[in-house]
Amino acid sequence: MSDIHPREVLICTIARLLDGVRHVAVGASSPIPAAGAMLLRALKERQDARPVRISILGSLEHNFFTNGSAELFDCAGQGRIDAFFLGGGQIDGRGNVNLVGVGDYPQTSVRWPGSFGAAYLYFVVPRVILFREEHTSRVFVDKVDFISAPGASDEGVYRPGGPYALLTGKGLFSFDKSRPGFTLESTHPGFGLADILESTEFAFEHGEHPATTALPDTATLELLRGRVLDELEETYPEFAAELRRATAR
Amino acid sequence: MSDIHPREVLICTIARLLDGVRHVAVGASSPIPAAGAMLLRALKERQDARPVRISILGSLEHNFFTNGSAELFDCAGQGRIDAFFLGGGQIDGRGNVNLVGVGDYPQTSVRWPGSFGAAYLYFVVPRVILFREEHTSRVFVDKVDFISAPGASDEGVYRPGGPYALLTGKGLFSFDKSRPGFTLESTHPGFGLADILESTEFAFEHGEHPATTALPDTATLELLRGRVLDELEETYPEFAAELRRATAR
Amino acid sequence: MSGLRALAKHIEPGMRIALPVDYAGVSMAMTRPMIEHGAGDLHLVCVPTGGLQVDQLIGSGLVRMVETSAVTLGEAGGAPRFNKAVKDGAIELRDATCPAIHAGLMAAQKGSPFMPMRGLIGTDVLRYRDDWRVIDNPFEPTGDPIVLIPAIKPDVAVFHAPMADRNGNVWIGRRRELAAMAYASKTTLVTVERIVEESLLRDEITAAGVLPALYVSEIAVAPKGAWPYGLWGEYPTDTAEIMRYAAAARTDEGFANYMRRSQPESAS
Amino acid sequence: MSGLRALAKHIEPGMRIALPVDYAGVSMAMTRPMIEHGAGDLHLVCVPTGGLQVDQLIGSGLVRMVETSAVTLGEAGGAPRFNKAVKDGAIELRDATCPAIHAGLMAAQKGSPFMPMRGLIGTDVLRYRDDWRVIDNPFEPTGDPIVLIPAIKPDVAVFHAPMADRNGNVWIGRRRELAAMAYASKTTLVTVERIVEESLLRDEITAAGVLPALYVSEIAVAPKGAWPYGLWGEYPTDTAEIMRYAAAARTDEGFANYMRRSQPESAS
Repeated sequence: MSDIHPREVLICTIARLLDGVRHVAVGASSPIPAAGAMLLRALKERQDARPVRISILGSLEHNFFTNGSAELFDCAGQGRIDAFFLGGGQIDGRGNVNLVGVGDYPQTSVRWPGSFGAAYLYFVVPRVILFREEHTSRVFVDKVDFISAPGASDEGVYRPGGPYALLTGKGLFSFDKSRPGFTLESTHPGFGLADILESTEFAFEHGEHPATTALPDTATLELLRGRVLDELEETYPEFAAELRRATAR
Repeated sequence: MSDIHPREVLICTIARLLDGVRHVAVGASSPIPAAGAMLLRALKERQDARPVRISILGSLEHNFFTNGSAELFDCAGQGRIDAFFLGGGQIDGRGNVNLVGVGDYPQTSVRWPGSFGAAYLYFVVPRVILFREEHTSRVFVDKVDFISAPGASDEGVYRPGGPYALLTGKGLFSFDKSRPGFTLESTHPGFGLADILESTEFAFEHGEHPATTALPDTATLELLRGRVLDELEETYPEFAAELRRATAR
Repeated sequence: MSGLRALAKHIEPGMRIALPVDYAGVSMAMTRPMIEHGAGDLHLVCVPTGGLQVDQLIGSGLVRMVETSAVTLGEAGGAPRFNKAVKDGAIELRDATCPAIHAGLMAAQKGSPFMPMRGLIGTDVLRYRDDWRVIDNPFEPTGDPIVLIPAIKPDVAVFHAPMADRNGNVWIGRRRELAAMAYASKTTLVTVERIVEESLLRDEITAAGVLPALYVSEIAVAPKGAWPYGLWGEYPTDTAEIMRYAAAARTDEGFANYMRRSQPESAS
Repeated sequence: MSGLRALAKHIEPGMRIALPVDYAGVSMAMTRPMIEHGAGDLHLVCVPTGGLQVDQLIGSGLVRMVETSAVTLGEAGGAPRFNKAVKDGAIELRDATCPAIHAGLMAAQKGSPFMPMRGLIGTDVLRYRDDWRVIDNPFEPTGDPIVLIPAIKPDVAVFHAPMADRNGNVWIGRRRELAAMAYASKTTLVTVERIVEESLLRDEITAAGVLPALYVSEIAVAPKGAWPYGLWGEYPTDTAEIMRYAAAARTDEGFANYMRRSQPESAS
């Protein structure tokens, strides 16, 4: 088999972060989170463990919902969604996420699409995985310009959910809601602490020599390159084909 | 044609009370209100006037709803239902309706089914027609034992709807919400003011010589005995057959 | 797929059980298994009214509280065991009005603690509900009282539907109160007329009427499982049988005899 | 049945217009008739997000305010006319979050002045919405802040669906946000792929996916009426065309050229 592709590291890390969930929802245009969820489902099936349910928004094939676009939020409010993914144009060290824009609201100089469901789902889904492949100080800022959803809430605020981890193209962080803040858990192959410090504006905790992100074993990799990419193809044909090409060498 | 049947008077009176509505909802087991609504619809069709929509609860044929049993109430809340019918184990002179029971709640000595949707619909449907064929002082009491729904509300209470008329087997009353109270408008053939006074516990306004309830003309009666009974048969076969027998002599 | 007895085992003493209205798909097939299972002290939530099943569960002594907008046998008249239990003070009552039951379930569906509702002000329905609240609508500068209905979160919902597929998706058609019950409930037990082989979600036409497996805990097949109630598009109500019950259940002995003798057609 | 122009005439300057999300049935066929009709100063409500249609209406100068959870062209990137209008301060924004839009429509559906909603506390979404309120949940003895979303009552809802029958019933399948929009709106304008002869309510299987005629003001036939968006069960999204738009609409001239030249397939 060829070397492990950086995106395969991300997909396998996501599968690990999702371990134990019964139902994970994946937003539209999120091939890596979708692949991670599909990998976990395949692994659980192989172990004959409790099955994992995946809802992929905007996919007909993986759309279990029959009550319109409100159902995802209802379902989350009922506690039936264990994990979800959030990105962000900006993410700061308190876990605040900005999906709206750069500069002074409302007349932001850069405008992103908007907050979507983040201002709700971040509060009620227990295991929200922040995922952003681009790891630059433009994204990981000291303080977001607009809080689409806060990483932590004051005491007394209904908040069963929140950030669980932050996964980027360079490393993996855990979130401590008591501070609140991030701790660097590991760096991906090819990156070290210095790379992370340089490309992260916000402060975070870290050991002196952070571990390298765990890599998948051969069996897991085979599952990913076989069944999971086949499944993924349905919803993300271009992404699946590209990853196939990149790992076929 | 045979003489006008007392129930035909009721049906024709209901059609008259409904004049001008776009959408009337009829509860389950209410053949006379349903027939009145169907008669109005037929009359409007004959005049080429704006069509009348009828929703009959519990009927598959006349069920326009596709969102479960909540839809009727949503529809009323949206202002899309112009008229509805309410009965009552007890009805008092302030238009209060009791659908729960006789005696001290909760351990009532006589228990009726319950308030159904009355505690909502009476508030939001503009033209609620109180209809109870049995006209006795047992039904038309001075003060109901339990207010399932009040005839009038204090100022400041959201109350676009309320009672419009009270139709019984003996007469027709209008409702004045400023007092609040009923006024006898007419008595049906065979009944006079004395009959009404004797069988009504609550006080009501009335002229010295109340009119007789208007009777349908021949054309209306033909429409009722023909097309309307045909339509009614689908939902209320026994009622339709009985009325047909009674008017066929 | 499971058997009716396996379904009944989900019900524990003291639980809050949601049951649908007459015409929406009552799982009458589950009534006897529930009675035989014997978990009592139940808090029934009728969505939004109750009938034969509620009356039989009350008559069998399993019910502590009934939360409902009405209990009736329809054309067959009042519900005799319910009426007697009320008169005897044998059950607690939470008299409601249909849209308030729907509002409570909707609050649970939305993960909200309550839903506001118009109407109700000045009724004795509201007066006797100390679990409801009245606030002033904060969007109106002058006083505008409005009732808040707290979320109704049943432990178990039980209903009957025409069909389910092998993945556990249940076809409920336009009886969306069944979905509302399932969304709001921790556990949902469903009996169906039949299991179909093709996925009900695969075809958009059938998918429109599906309660997804995500909300369904267990399914059992029970042909004519709503009998003597009807099931839309399947079979009509057996009014004569309900009349027979109504007459029999007027007395304790008559009720006991009826429950001993009369069995659903499919089981006889 | 009516023509597209007749539908557009329902729209008057200053109205609040509800439009569905990309994948739920956008009536792209109505975009040009709306622009030609010219009623401006519109307040768009995206249910719950907007895309191509919203961008084109903004680009055509018809929009005063956008109430939305997002505006995006999906894979084709940001919505260029929207982004420019935001930068120029040419439109007012009511940034929301998806379930808040749904909550506002649900309040209108229920005839309630507001709906409560979890989340939102501490967000800038809430901070900039002075039309929302925060109260203490009256069911909790200790402080428990919760947001109330006021009813959203659009003047007009516009969407596209696969089919309607001669009675005006529209089949929306499981895209129930379309029903929510119609329930909440005074006027509902629908374009469909085709008219079917049999009643959609007659058969319980199709009835489950029907928006009843009661909520539908006018219907026009527009084959491929969602193009370049797709329509579930009918045709896929024409991503290349949306990409073409995204590239063209980066400049004022490019947008004007695109709108002049590019026409829906069915009209070309």
